[in-house]
Amino acid sequence: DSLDTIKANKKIRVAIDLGSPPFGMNDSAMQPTGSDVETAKALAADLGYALEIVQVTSPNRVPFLLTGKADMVMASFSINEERKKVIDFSAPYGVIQVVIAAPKNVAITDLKDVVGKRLGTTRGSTNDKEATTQAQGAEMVRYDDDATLITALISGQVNIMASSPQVMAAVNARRPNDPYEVKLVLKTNPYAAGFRKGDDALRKVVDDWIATNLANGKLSKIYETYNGVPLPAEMPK
Amino acid sequence: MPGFSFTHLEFLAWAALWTVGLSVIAFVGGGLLGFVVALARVSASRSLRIAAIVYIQLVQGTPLLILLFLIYFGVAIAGFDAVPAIIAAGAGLTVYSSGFLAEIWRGCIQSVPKTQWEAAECLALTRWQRMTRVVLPQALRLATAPTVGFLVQIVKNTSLASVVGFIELSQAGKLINNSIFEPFTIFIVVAVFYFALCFPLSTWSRSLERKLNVSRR
Amino acid sequence: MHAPVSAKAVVSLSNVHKSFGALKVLDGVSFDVGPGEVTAIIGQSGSGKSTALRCINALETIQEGSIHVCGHAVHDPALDRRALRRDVGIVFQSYNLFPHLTVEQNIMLAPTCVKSMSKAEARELAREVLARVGLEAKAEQYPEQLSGGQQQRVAIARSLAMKPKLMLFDEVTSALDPQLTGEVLKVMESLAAGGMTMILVTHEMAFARRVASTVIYMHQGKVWESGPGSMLDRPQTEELRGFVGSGL
Amino acid sequence: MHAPVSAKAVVSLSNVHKSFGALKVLDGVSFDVGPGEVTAIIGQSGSGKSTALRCINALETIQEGSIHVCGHAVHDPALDRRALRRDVGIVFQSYNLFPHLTVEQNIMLAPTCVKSMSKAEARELAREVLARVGLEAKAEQYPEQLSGGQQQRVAIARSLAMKPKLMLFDEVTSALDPQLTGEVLKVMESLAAGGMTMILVTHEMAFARRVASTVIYMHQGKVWESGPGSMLDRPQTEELRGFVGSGL
Amino acid sequence: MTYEFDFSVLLPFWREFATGVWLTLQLSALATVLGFVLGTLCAIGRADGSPAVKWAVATYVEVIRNTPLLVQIFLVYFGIATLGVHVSANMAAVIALVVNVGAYTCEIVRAGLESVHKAQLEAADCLGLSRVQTYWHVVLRPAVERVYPALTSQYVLLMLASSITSQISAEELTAVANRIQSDTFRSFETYIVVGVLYLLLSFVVRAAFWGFGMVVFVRRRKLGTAL
Ligand SMILES: Nc1ncnc2c1ncn2[C@@H]1O[C@H](COP(=O)(O)OP(=O)(O)OP(=O)(O)O)[C@@H](O)[C@H]1O
Ligand SMILES: Nc1ncnc2c1ncn2[C@@H]1O[C@H](COP(=O)(O)OP(=O)(O)OP(=O)(O)O)[C@@H](O)[C@H]1O
Ligand SMILES: [Mg+2]
Ligand SMILES: [Mg+2]
Repeated sequence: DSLDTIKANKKIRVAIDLGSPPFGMNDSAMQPTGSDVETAKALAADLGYALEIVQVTSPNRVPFLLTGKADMVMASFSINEERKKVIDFSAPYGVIQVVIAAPKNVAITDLKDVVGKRLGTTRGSTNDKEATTQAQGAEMVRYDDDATLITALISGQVNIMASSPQVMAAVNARRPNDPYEVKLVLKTNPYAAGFRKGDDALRKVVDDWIATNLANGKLSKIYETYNGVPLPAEMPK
Repeated sequence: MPGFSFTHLEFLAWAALWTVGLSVIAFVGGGLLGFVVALARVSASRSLRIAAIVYIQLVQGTPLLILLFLIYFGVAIAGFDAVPAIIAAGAGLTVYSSGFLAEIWRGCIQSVPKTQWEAAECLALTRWQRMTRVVLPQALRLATAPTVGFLVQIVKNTSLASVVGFIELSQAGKLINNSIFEPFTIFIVVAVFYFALCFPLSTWSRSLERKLNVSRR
Repeated sequence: MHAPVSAKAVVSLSNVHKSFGALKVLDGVSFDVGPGEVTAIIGQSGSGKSTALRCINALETIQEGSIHVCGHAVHDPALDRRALRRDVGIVFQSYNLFPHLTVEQNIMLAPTCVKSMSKAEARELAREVLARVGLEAKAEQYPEQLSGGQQQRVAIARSLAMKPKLMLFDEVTSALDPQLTGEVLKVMESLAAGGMTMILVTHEMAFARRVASTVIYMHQGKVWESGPGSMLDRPQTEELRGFVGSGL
Repeated sequence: MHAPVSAKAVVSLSNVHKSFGALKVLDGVSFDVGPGEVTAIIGQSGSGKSTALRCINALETIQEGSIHVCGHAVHDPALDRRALRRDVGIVFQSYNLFPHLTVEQNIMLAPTCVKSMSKAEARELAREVLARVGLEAKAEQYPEQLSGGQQQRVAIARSLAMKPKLMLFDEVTSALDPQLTGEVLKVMESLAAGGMTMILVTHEMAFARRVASTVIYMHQGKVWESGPGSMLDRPQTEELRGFVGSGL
Repeated sequence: MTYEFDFSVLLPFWREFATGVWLTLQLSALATVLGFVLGTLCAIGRADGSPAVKWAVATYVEVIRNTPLLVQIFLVYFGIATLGVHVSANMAAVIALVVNVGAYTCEIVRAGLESVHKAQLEAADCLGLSRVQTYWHVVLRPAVERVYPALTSQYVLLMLASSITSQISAEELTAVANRIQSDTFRSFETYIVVGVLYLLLSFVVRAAFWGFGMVVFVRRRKLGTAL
C-alpha cells in the first residue's frame, strides 16, 4: 500500500501540473508555485513527510499516477463518473467555475448568443466538457494547455473563452485596455486529489486532512491567495 | 508580471543540457542498435531480413511521442516500476533512432556496388571479411553525411521526452511561458538555442557531403 | 562432338545448362582447358560468354551438367567456394578495385586475409606482382588516381597475388581506348608466355588469334564452333562467318 | 596552310583557340567542311577532338578565332544558340537518351517543344526517322530495354528528327561491341550516301577510310595532318605513323 | 503493477477518432502537395537561380531545418494573428507544415536534380530545348523518380509530425486522443489505439505514394522496376 511506502520513505510524491496557472505554475525564479503546490506543501508538512513534486503535464498526469511514479495527483482534477472508474478521488478541496467570458463589446446574455461563435478552451478540461455539452452549436477552439489558450486570447486568435475566472484574470493582466468579463457561469465544479484505485488508507488520511483544513479555513486561505476569492462556504457535490 | 529575465535564460540553458544529454544517449544507443538492425537487414538469412524490415517499419510508422509513452509506462505496467525516466527516455529515443539509422545505413551498404561484393568473393574472402574489409569501409564514407544530418533530427525530437517528465528545452520554454506569457520572446529564444545546437551539425554534415562528393569524382 | 574429359584438364565443362528464369543462357555447354592452355571465348553480346565464366567461378549456380575446375566439383552444392577461389583468379571488365584502399593494399588484402600472410610478406608479394604488370611506381596511389589501363593491370596483379592456377578474364579491355588496351594485352601475353592457364572472353579478334591456343565461338548459349586461332580465318558456320565479318 | 574560307562551306573554323584554365586544348585549329562532305577527325585521347566538336555546337566558348556553322557566327557572344541547334544535330558516345521517355517520346520531344509540331505529326516523323535507322519496331520501348547499338541508333534518329543541316558524331561506336558497331556504322554510311554533311570523331580507322571524304588527324590541339582517307596509308608525319600503327 | 486494460470504453468515441484521422489526412495531404511545389521551386532556385535567390533559399532551408516545428507553428499562428490577420487553426497548421516540409523537400529534390547527369542537360540543349522545357521534360521527372523513396519517407514523417498542430487547436488525431483520454482517463488504451491508427495511416501514406509513383513513373510500371 502506498501509505506504507510513504511512511517508510518519509516522503510523499505528489504529481502537479505546472502548466495550469494559478493552480500550478512557476514563479519568476522558476520555482513551483500556485494553489495546488501550496496545498501539497501544507499537506506534506502537516503529515510530517518531505514533499516531492512530480512535474506532470495534462496528457501524462494519469499515467504517472497509475504506474506508481507518483503517490497522488493534485492537478485541479474535476470529479466525474467516467474518471471514477479509473482512479479514486479524495473529498474536494477546491472549486473551479466554468464561465464564458468575452470583452465588453461582445454581447452575450444567453447560451443562444454563442451559437456559431468561436469559443476558446483548454482541450480535455472540464471547461471543454461543460461548454461542449451546454453551448451546443458553438465552434470549440481547443488548445493544449491554459498557457496557449491565454496566448490565443491575448493575441486575438479567439475572443470568447470557455474557461475559469482564473484564466480570465491572467488574460486581463496582459490586456488592461479591453478586459474580458464574465458573461455566463456554466457550472461550479469541485476538484479533488486523485489516487490509484484501492489506495484507501492514503485517501483516508488525505480526506481527513482536507476536512480539518476546510473547517479551519486554511484551504480557503490558500485558495484566496491565488484566485482572489475565498472558497464557498459549502462545497458543491 | 515580471518579464523575461536572466533567470529564465539560465533555466533554458540547464534544460538545453538535458537536450544535449538525451541526444547523446539516443545517438549512441540508436547507433549501436541501428548498426545491428542494418546488418540484419542485409543479412543472408531471409527471416532476419524480414524481422529487420518489420522492426524498421514499425518504428518509422509510430510517432515518437507514442513510442516514448508506451515504453515508459508500458515497462511500468509490465512490472518494472522502478525504471528511471532517463532510462526509459533513452530507450525510447534509442529505438526511434535505431529505426532510422538502420535504414540510412542499409541504403549506404547496398549502394556499394554489387561488383565489389563479387570481387571480394572471388578473392576468397569470407562473408565477414567482405563486409568488414571491403563493404563497410566504403559504406562508412557514404554514411557520414546523412548520419550527421539525422543527428539534427534527434536533437529536435528530444523535445518529446517531456511526455515522460523531462524538462528539456521545449518543455522549459513552455513552463516559462506559463509563468510570464510572452510566447514570442520565449519561443524565439528557444528557437535560437536549438539553432545554436543544430546549425553546426548541419553545416558539418553538408561539408562532409561536399568532401565525399568531390573524392568520388 | 565433345571429347571425353581429359584427366589432366584444369577446367572441364560438360553439358552445362543455366537459365535465368525463363531465359536459357547456357544450353549444354561442354569444353576442356588443359594446363597452360589459353582459351579465348568469342561471340555476340548475350550469347552467354560472361555467364560461362561466372559459372566456372561459382558466381552462378548451374541447373544441369558438371563443371570441374582444378579438382573442385563446382556443380556440387557442397562445394568449398573459398578453396575454389584460392585456385581461380578472375578479372572483370569494370576492374572492381576497392576504391578505399591503395593499389598495394588492394593486392595485399586477400593474401593477408585468406592465406594469413604477414604484412611484410604480403607487401613484398605486392611489389613483385606489380612489377610483373609494370606498375611498381603506383603502389601508394589510390585506384581513382590511375588511368583505366593501369587500373585494369592492378586488377590483374591483385588476382596474380593469390597465385591462382587458372585466370579468367572477362572483356578486360573493352572499357579501354586502343592505346590502353595495348598495355593490358601486353600483360596478358606475358602471362600466357609464362605458362598460365587462362580463359578469356574478348572482342579483340586479333589478340585472340595471336595468343589463344583454342578459340571457342559461342552462339545462343551453345559452343557453336571451336578450334585453334586459325579457325577464324576459315569459319565453318554461317554464324561465325557473319560474326567475324561484321567487324570492319 | 589553311585554305581561305569557302563561301559555301557549311562549317568553317579559323584559327580557333580554346583553353581550360591553363590547359591549352585547341591551339589554332582551322578547317572547312563543304556541303555533303564527310569529315573524320582522328587522334589520340586528349588531343582535343571532342572539344573541337563541342565548340562547333557552341557547347564550349572559344577564346580566339572564328567558327561559322550554317551561316551562324558561333564565336559571336550574341549567337542565337537555339537557332544554331535547329541546324546542327550531335550524337555522343554515351547516347544520352532520356531514360524516362520511350523511344518515340525521346524523338518527339524536340519537334513538339522546339518546332511546335503537333503530337500526331511528330509521331509520324518519329516513325519515319526510326525506319531510317531500322528500329520501327522499338518505338514503344524504353531506352534501357535496348542494346547499346540500338540506343545509339535511337540517338541518331532523335537528332535526325530535327532535320539538321549538319550532323556531329563523337565516338558514337566506342562503347559498342563489334557487331553493334556494325549496325551503327551502317546507319551513318547511309546518311553519308544520302548527302548529309557530317563530322565524326572516331577510332574506327577502317570506317574513316571508307566513308570520309576528308580525314583530319589532330595532335596536341592542332590539325597535324589532313587529306583524303587514303592519307592514312601514307602518313606524312611521325606522329600519325605512330598512331595508325598502334592499333593491333 | 497490475492494470486492467479496457478498450471498450473507447468504443463510443469511434466517430471522434474517425474525424481526427480524417483531419490528419487532410492536413498532411494539403501540406504534401503544397510543400512539394514550394520545395521543388526552391530546389530549382537553388540550383539555377541568381546569387540572391540562392542565398535566400539557403537561409530559408537552414533556419527551418535547425529549429523545431513546434516553434515554427507557434510563430506562424500567433505571428499572423498579431499582424491583425485571422486565419483558422487549420490554415495556420497547413502554412506551418508547408513551410517546414518545403525546406526538407528542397534538400531532397536538390539531390535529385544533381543526380541528373550533366550530359542529359547537354543533350536537351543540343536539341534546342529552352531552359524551362529542359526542366519540365528532361530533368524533373527523373530527378524526382530517383529521390522518390526519400520523399515518401519525408512525407510520412510530415504526417506523423502533423500531430503537433494540436497545440494550436487543430482537431487532428492527437488532439482527439488527448481529449478522449482526459475525458476517460484511459490514457494507455487511448495511446495504444492512436499508435495503431498512426501506423495504419503511415501505411496508407506509403501506399498512396506508391500508387502515385506507379501512375507518374510510367517506365517503372512498364518495366516492373521497384520504386
Ligand atoms: N543475373 C541475371 N539475371 C537475368 N538475366 C541475366 C543475368 N545475367 C545475364 N543475364 C542474361 O543472360 C544472357 C547472357 O548474358 P551474358 O552476360 O553471359 O552474355 P555475354 O555473352 O557476356 O554478352 P556481352 O558480350 O554483352 O557481355 C543475356 O541475355 C543477359 O541478359
Ligand atoms: N570541361 C573541361 N575542363 C577541363 N579540362 C577539360 C575539359 N574538357 C576536356 N578537358 C581536357 O581537354 C583535353 C582534350 O579533351 P578532349 O575531350 O577534347 O579530348 P579527345 O581528343 O576527345 O580525347 P578522347 O579520345 O579521350 O575523347 C583533355 O586533356 C581533357 O582532360
Ligand atoms: Mg559479358
Ligand atoms: Mg573525346
